[in-house]
Amino acid sequence: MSEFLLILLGTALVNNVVLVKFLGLCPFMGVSGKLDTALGMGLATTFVLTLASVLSWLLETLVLAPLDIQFMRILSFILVIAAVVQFTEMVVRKTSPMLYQLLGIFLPLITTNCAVLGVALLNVQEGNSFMQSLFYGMGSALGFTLVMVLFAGMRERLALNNVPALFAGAPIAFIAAGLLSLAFMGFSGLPVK
Amino acid sequence: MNNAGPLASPHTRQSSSVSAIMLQVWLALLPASLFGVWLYGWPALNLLLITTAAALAAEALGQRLAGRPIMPSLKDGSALLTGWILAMTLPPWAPWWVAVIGALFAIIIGKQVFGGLGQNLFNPAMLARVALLIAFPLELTTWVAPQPLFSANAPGFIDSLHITFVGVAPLVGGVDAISGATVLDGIKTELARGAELGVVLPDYYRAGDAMLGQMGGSLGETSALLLLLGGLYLIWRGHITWQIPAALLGTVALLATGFHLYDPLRFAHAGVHLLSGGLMLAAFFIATDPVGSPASRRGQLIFAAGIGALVYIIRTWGGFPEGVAFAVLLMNAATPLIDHYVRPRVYGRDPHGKPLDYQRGRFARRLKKQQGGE
Amino acid sequence: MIAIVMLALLGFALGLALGVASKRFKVESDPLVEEVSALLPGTNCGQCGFAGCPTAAEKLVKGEASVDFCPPGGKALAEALAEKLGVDFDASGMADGPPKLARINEALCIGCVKCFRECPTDAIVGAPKQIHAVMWNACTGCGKCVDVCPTMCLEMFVPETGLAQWRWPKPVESVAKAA
Amino acid sequence: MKLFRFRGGVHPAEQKTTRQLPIRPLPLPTRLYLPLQMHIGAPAVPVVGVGDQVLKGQLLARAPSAVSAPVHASTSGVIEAIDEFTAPHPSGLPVRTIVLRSDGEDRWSESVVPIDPFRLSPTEIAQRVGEAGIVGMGGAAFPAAVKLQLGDRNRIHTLIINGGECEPYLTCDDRLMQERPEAVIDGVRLMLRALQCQRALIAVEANKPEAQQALRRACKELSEVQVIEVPSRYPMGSEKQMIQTVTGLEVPAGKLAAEIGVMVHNVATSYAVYQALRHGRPLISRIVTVSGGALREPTNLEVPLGTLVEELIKHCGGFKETPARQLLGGPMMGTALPHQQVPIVKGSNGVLALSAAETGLAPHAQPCIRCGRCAQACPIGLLPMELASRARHGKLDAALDLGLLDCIGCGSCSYTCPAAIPLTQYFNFAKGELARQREEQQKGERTRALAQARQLRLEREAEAKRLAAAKRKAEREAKKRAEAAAQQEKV
Repeated sequence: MSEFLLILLGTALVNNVVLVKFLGLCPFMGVSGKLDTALGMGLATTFVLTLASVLSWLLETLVLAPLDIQFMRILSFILVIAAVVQFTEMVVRKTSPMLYQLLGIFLPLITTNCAVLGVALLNVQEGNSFMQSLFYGMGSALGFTLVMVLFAGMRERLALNNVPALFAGAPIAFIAAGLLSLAFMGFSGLPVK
Repeated sequence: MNNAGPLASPHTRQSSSVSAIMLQVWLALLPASLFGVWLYGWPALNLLLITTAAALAAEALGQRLAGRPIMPSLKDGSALLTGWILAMTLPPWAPWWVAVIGALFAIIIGKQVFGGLGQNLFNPAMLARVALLIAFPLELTTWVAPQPLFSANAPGFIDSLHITFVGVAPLVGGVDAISGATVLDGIKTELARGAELGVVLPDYYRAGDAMLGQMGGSLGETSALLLLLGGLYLIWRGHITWQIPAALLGTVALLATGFHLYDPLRFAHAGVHLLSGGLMLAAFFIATDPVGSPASRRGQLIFAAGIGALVYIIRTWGGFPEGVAFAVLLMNAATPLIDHYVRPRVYGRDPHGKPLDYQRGRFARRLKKQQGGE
Repeated sequence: MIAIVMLALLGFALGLALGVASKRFKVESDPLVEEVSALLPGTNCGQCGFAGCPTAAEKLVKGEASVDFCPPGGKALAEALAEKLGVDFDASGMADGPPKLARINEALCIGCVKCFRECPTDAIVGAPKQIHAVMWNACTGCGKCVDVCPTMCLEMFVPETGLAQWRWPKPVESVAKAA
Repeated sequence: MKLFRFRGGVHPAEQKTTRQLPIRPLPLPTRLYLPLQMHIGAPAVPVVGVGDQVLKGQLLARAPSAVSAPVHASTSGVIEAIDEFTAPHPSGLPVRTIVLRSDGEDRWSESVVPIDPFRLSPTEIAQRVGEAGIVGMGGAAFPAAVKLQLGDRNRIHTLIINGGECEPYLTCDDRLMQERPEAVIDGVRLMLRALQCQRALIAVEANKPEAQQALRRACKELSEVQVIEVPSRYPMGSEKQMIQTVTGLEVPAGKLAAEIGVMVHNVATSYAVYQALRHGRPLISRIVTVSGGALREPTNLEVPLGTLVEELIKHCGGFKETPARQLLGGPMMGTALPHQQVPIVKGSNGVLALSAAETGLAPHAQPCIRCGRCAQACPIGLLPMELASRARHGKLDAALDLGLLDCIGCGSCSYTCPAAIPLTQYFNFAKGELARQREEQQKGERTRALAQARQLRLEREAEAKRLAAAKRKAEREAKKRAEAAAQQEKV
């Protein structure tokens, strides 16, 4: 059990997908303007990421490896991810039209969120077991959500600032993200996977 | 009376100003910093002055580039305080360029680009501290053993200029003679070597010295006692709230005691954690910086407890011997969230913001009592 | 060969799953259109160039119209729409002129009833060959009547601020000038 | 009696230098300016014309609706004009005002005084209070009769008489309690009768021991009236904070105090009720504290309503120095006056001329450092700095979410702000902006309804036209058919 907890903590904090691995920056910058939206995006991505890492693990171990067609990995993983995203989109659209509208183009773009594919591939690379993959995916996704929400809070505060014209908008957001990444370096060296 | 528009009430004001508050904080810091200067000699004074001057220069530059007035922002004392606190967290014999780069980073990146005073998300001094630690790990971890001013081994004033502007190495006696490790450094190294804590701890930690600050460490971080006094003064004058220091120190003490009881050989006791490193300075002077901390008292408790927990985690399991700066930055980042979710209860509303319901709860009981006419 | 078959099978399976899901999570109509059209003035005045407010609402939701499309709604509506649709919109550029009302110069009015027919809110009262009058509490200041009046007796004016309409101004941002 | 504490609050310097000075009458001025709106609600409607001779206490303007108050002549004389005149309002905008030229005789009109007002029914008492034009005299100026009638719908268990007077400088209520305690207590008993309430608590701040003593002496025979001492802390005199202090109850957001069985009236209101019911005298004068460091001889004056501020200041020896601010009301919530040609109205409890040193106002605001003093001072539990930053950026929804409408505008936050940020004005601005938006929204809804009505009308007309056309066509065809049939027959 503590192994899974460590995986969860490690992927969420120490090897945070966004701030340490620099994956999934597109939604990180794109939908972090508002807290509610960021939370919605985080949860949607959590769902996709967890499901996709499990499904891709199954695909890898049950299909690709036995048939010895691992060269098809990226292609088939993307197929799986795209399907999961489509599914998520339907669910979100049905359950929360407002969130659907707010997430806009970024919802289908989860497909191309490199964090999703990245985590699925890392799972294979590190030879994770089924449960490890599950927690690896979930931890990464939770880390993504955590950072999204933190950053959205920061940006809501930034929106009330008198940032110099030169830095207003995206530049200050990038600076803030960089500084947040600096802060996350404090977690480095924690003995987790 | 410069605006011609209608004048809103109130038409009177308590006499206080931002600069007065900054001055008070600076005064409270003074004993600990003077002690640091005495303990580590002239190079420490150089460092303090250079950092502060660089911070003021950076502030002026930033204000000018942003097209904002320069003098008022220099006078408010915030840049001075940022520079001062940064210097207090640096190794006392750090070279001049470390001080200057740190001050520039703190003021320009940490504060000015966010819009100046009150607008920064992160504590500027801690940002600079972390940035320096990552960029110049060697300079930032070269500690000196205490050599009080006018004592036998202490460098003279001229030597101090050499130390600050050229470097330590060519001095008589060499590096070894002056190097000293901080308590936390020592413990981390020894534990990594597989030593037992109970055996090695007395080599690094003596409670009395730690209390007074007679040990290696950052310029102004060592004297827990003087920092505590300064902090209590600020609480007494109402410039900081008791919630942040209490929750911060309390969390660290609680975690340290708990783990120490669990395994005394691997985990240092609470005294070590409280009296060493930058914890005292952070608890009273850095985490209490109002700009990066939550507005509500309950929020402040959460914020400070978060810092405490992170400090303990990073110190105990992390890659760095000291985690105060990281912990403060991480909780700075969480502050907008805390402010969003933790707010004081509004008059006439329940904690969720709904109008009070007099059907149940303590208000219903009070109403019944009043209706009874007491 | 195996690869192609596998990919085809995978695609088929996922497609099947999505097909089932799309049946399961079917969304009938876009509720957003209704919400947006509730925000619009509903006068169908046509100043935006669309055929009435409901059409405009649809175009807005599809992103074919900008949130500042509605002249009578002004800045307030643009901001409300931007909020509802979650688009970034800087309304500071929009002139937020004071609301205007129509006024009839009684000396010039010939009682032609043209304005009367045009008014989207029936704010102008009168009968043929009689001087018309504008009921200000119903006038939206759309200015359509001004365009049709043959004698140019209609004009738009800004009503005076009384004590009841007075509002506190935003404090002057009097940051000290360089001392 | 157990008291409760309200959160926050501030302790501004009391400056109550006039608390030992007896109330003196102000000599009758030659002209009185009586605005038709000295109260919250609809403006009064004049019942006299220009040139009319009126007697003191005569009705000049009646209340057109329930939430309104009539205006009476403060002295005898001639109506000189009914015109626009500067209102006692921060905007300095004019308002319809009756100008009364005094004839110097100060002759009362006849009035019917009940032999024993306690024989009157509660409704009759409330009605007479309304007819006397009495409004809340603590500054809010809400018609008192409206509140007294709430006793019908809600069971009021406690009537709190507000003798807090927490604003610095002001001592008019203090002097009233010291000099006329019997009249105040009598007014309280009448209000109890009107509300059918069994208990009245007169809450007086701890800094007015003489007033407490005087009131205690006056009510020691009465079991239903009790004088209690409350701590001196601003804003103790605010209705919500007073209720919280005395009963421990909080008025639920968006509700009236009466809904939790509490009602608060000011001591001066109580005195006015006494005057109206015992002597048949409408509200035509009030006690005003004239004070401030820039003033030569601060004092308490009993002033006929409609007197210009100028007269009061002249009577007090004019200025020692140029005042930094001239105010109507206290320094915390009072109204800054554009000039002295502004009349004293029913809610004016003070005229202050503050020196620059007293205001302590900084010329410029500094940036907010989020020090949290405002949040600490807020008696409501809001976060003023967060509210203000949202108001400044026009994020009204966010401000609303932070409790903008719960703000009572007491000014404690601005008072404590070390950066001298005009927080209260930001809230005033945001509240006004919100009101404007609401009005616009209402207008939009009205417009939509009108547009729909028009659409229906057009459809109806089109339908009618179509029917008429169809009918005509049918008739024509019938006629044709008939003709054709006739022709066929002919053939």
